[in-house]
Amino acid sequence: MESIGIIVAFWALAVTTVGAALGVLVSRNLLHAIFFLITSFLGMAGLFITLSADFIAAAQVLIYAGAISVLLVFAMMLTPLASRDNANSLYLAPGALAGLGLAAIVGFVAVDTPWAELAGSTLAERSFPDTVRTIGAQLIGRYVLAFELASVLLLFALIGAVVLVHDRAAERGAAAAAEEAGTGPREEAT
Amino acid sequence: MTTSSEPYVLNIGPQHPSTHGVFRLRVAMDGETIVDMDMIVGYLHRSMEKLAEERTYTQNIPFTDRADYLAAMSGNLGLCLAVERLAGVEVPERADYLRVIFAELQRIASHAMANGTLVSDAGAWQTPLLYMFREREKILDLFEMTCGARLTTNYMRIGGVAFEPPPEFWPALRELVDELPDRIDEYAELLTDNEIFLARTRGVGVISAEDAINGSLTGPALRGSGVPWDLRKAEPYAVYDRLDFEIPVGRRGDVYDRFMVRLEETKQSTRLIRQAMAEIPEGPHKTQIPLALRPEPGEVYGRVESPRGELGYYLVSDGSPAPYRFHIRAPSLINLSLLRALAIGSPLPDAVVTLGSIDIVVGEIDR
Amino acid sequence: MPAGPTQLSGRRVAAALAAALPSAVVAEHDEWVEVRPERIVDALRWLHDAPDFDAAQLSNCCGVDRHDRFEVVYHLQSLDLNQQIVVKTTVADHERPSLPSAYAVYKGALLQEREIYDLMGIQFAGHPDLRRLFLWEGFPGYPLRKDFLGLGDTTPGLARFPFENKAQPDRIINPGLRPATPDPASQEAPPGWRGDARA
Amino acid sequence: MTTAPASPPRRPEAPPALATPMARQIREAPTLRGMLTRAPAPVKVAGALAGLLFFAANAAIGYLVIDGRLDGHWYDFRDLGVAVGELRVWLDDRGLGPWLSYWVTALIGAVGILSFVGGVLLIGTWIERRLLAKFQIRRGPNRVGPFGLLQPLADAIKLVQKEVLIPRGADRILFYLPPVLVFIPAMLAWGPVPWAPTMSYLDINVGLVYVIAISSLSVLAIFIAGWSSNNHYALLGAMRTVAMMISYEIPVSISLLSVALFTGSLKLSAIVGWQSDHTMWLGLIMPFALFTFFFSSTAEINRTPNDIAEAESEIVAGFHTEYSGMKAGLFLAVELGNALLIGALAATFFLGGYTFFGLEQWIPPYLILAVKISAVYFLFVWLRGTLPRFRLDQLMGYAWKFLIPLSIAFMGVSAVEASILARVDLPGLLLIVLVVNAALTVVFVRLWARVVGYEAPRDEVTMPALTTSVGGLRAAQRLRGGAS
Repeated sequence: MESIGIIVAFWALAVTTVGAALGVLVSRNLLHAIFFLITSFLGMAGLFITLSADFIAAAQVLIYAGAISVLLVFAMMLTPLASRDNANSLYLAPGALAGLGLAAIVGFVAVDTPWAELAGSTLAERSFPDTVRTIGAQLIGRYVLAFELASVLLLFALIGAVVLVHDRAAERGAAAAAEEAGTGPREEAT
Repeated sequence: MTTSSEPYVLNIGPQHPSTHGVFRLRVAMDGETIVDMDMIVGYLHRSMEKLAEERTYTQNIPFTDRADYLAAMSGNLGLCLAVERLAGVEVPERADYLRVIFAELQRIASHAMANGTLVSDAGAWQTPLLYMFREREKILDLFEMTCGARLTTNYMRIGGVAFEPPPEFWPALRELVDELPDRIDEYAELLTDNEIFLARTRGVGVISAEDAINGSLTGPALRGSGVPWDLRKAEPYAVYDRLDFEIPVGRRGDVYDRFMVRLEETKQSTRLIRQAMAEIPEGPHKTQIPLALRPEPGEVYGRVESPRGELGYYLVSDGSPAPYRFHIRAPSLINLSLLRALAIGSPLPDAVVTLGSIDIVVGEIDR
Repeated sequence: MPAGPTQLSGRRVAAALAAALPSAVVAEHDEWVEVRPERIVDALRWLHDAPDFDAAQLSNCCGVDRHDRFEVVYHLQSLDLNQQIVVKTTVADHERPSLPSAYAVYKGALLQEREIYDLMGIQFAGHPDLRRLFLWEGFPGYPLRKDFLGLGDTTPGLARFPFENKAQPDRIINPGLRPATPDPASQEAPPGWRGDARA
Repeated sequence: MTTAPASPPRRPEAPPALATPMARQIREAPTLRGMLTRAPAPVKVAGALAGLLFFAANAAIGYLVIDGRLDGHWYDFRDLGVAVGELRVWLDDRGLGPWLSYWVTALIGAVGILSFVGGVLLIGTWIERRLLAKFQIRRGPNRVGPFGLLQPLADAIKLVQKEVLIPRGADRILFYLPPVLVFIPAMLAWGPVPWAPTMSYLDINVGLVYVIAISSLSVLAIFIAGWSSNNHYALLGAMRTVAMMISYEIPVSISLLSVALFTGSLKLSAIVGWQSDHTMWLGLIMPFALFTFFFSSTAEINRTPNDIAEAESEIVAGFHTEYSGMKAGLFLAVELGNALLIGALAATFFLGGYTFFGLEQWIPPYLILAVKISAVYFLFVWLRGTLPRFRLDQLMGYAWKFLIPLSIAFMGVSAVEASILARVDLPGLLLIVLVVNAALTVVFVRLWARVVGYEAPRDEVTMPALTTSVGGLRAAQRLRGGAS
């Protein structure tokens, strides 16, 4: 078994992560929910560290806690005030079902995985292997297809977002320009 | 997905770093853009016009200090000129020269303050402001030397000026006038080539010449829009017709032009002071007038070019020692006529800079 | 004698104005021309557009209380011709004075007319935003009127501080103002700051 | 009064010396030069001797280190990291369990960082205020303690005493959190900074990613502060911060990627080691990346010219408008600490870290890093004392239209050069790369400026016209016609 420090850290982080995730569910204020979610992300990053996955942990903080949460905050600020309430919705029953299903899958995988074989001796050394190099080699080696597919998907998403926003903005801009030309409140000085 | 924004009301002031006094703007904003604006003034209202109706003309001079407290000399001068014209008082020549010197010193001090706070509004952390305060301090020292007060000078009198400047005034003034052009070039160098300052001020708060004239704008706000209008040339008072100077005129009417016009005007003021120092004659500095001056019934509209624009005094006399009506045409207030039109549709930082470039003094707005 | 050096003779302006707008001019003077109040905007617009006068700027606009009537004085100026025109108009009604607004011709009248309204109480018909400027809405009276101090029941300023006198609701702060129902305590001791503080 | 006095013009007499205590204090305020010149002779001699001794001792130890005789021994006092390492080994040998040594050394490091940052914050406040005063021709704090050095302490005591107000309608829990939350990333990011070859608290493999990740967290605290204050100014400041963070994290990350490409490692000590091995600063090789990092950092930590999140002339104090007492003090302290942190990171990534072309052999390396941090910090203060502030849209445009495309271009250049360097081993190759990059920077920036339509201001357009005749609209049109 691990040293006592790792065990303490694991349980503290696990309680933080799960507790914060529950906080997301129960908090009525949408902004509070977002901050609980960030806490949950940070707890997960800590769990990654206890697993010696330093790069994943840093990426978790950078992408989820740093970037995704800011996006969520932005989305919340831009939605109308009426929908800023984390109220009960029609999706409660299907959501609960989906959550149970997901928990079942995770539980099955956790039980089925031969953890003892996988762990090996890396944890015992209490040092972080050079994970970045390994991940990089794997991404452009064995998993290159998945990696490229994901990147193409993200590119599509990016372009799609640009197209969606661009059309609307252009329409609105043209309409506003026409309106302005019609009324002509201020004359351009020569 | 639809996104919507809710306009909200932002109270800028009465205590706010960029309102330069107790001046309040209620701004309706959509994000960072101003959609509507309302100006609320009067926090400094001291009912000068009413009070003045119970005081003699000379007793009213201190009010003019307190109206535009950054240009007290110009305020004094305007009232004295108006009363002199109303009562037919002759002014000795030396007093006229002294008036020019002090009014121009006051103009430099006031423009230094205006430009400094404008740059401060644009975000420079007070450094240009404090640099410009250096010259202002020296000028205020000169005022203190002459009349004992730095801000509310109460120096001009009906028929002249209150005191002869002390002997040490002249070398100190000479020294100041000698170093001023270099200092002004220093500020120009610090700011006119500064890309950020240009980006913040050029093309911002543009007032066309037509709008500026129709909106009763005067002073640097009008000249910044390209209209060469200066009462010192148009209707020369004191001895301005004998002195040689030029009117700086902006080209686009934006914030930057108003800034540059002020900067250039300080140079011209230096020229004026230099000439006045060279030409000043000997003689008395004041005409004796009766303590309670009783002008003939009548009315007069006397005006001077104060640092902020046309400072006018509309006086109606009914033959008594006190004015029947005492109206101050306050350039700070009237230059704000176009503020709402300028602010609507512009982002908040631009509105702040525009307000700074119009150069208000709340004491004069509220009176 | 008190006319400004660049001021146009009122008689010259009156002659031209009378030719263009026959019923507008009421009186003329060496310094100013007086215009019928209903026609004031027409007169201003004509002066603004006439090339001889070119009154492009409303330099100053203020009111004078003449006890039984109000005068409103417009100082117009032409920047190109460097000349100044003084136009006056008289509002006869001293109780509820009203006048057309010059804002239609001069944008610069916006705040000046608000100031006149605030301090003299002259209503400007057609002004886009006629509110009190320096004083608050609901301020009793118009302070620049000559009869302001003799208004009888109303006295300017705060009659009492709003939050201070919870224990004594009728405590008099302004010694010049008598309460509606005299307080016996304040009648014994003469009203005043010091006496109030002791009570 | 004659305008030409008989005697040559002289300055007005200085006013008689005032006898008030404050005037006397001003007059007799100590200056550094005064203290040095007026010190008694024995003190001068002792000071000179102490300085000489310090330098001689360092030189001697440096000689021994180079000689190899002192290698790896903790009593090389110039490297505190060695001492901590020795302590850990000693604790391990006592058989107290492997985790005790780990926790003890971690505690030492954490306490070290906290006390270092805390102390430096106090001095940094003083330095900033004094420097700004110098820029602004005033005196700055000079009353409390010698040269006013204790002024920050006095300020802190005053702030602690002040009441902490909570605005009505504020989200109470969230309102309490941010001053604490904003401190955490500011402290954590100091972890991987190497102060000497073995003196680093958290020398992790992904140090570079860690630094970026941690610094991206501070935006959350700022946003919570702005949102929970129930104040429009605070909310505006928070929204500006969030928008700015999103924009400026990208150029920072890209410019640091170039660093990683060159050095082939994300480890901060390895990055410094690369620069030390090649006796070359990365900032010289990739000037544009250095500029991008520096400029974007000013945006991320709200320093002039990008301090729009707390632009005092527009939105009063931005996100911390409603905070009072020590809570506001914490925000201000973190702002300053972040400036120092950016100094440390810029020095580590681009300016050679704790090395200075071999000088680190002779004087303590952490002193070299401290000097570099101070230099970058001085630059921050200088900017603050000089430049106006951008507008929000200008700042965004600058990031998206200028910094990001050019950063990507230079990252491509760096990738090519890094692969060449990895394959070809020529002695002067790095110098060639340096020259090529400098030329490319000039060319790219100029070309891109032309592409985005930037135009330098011309003097004859900006200066006002001068005239001697007055006029109105017609004169204005005439003048304008003549000008264009």
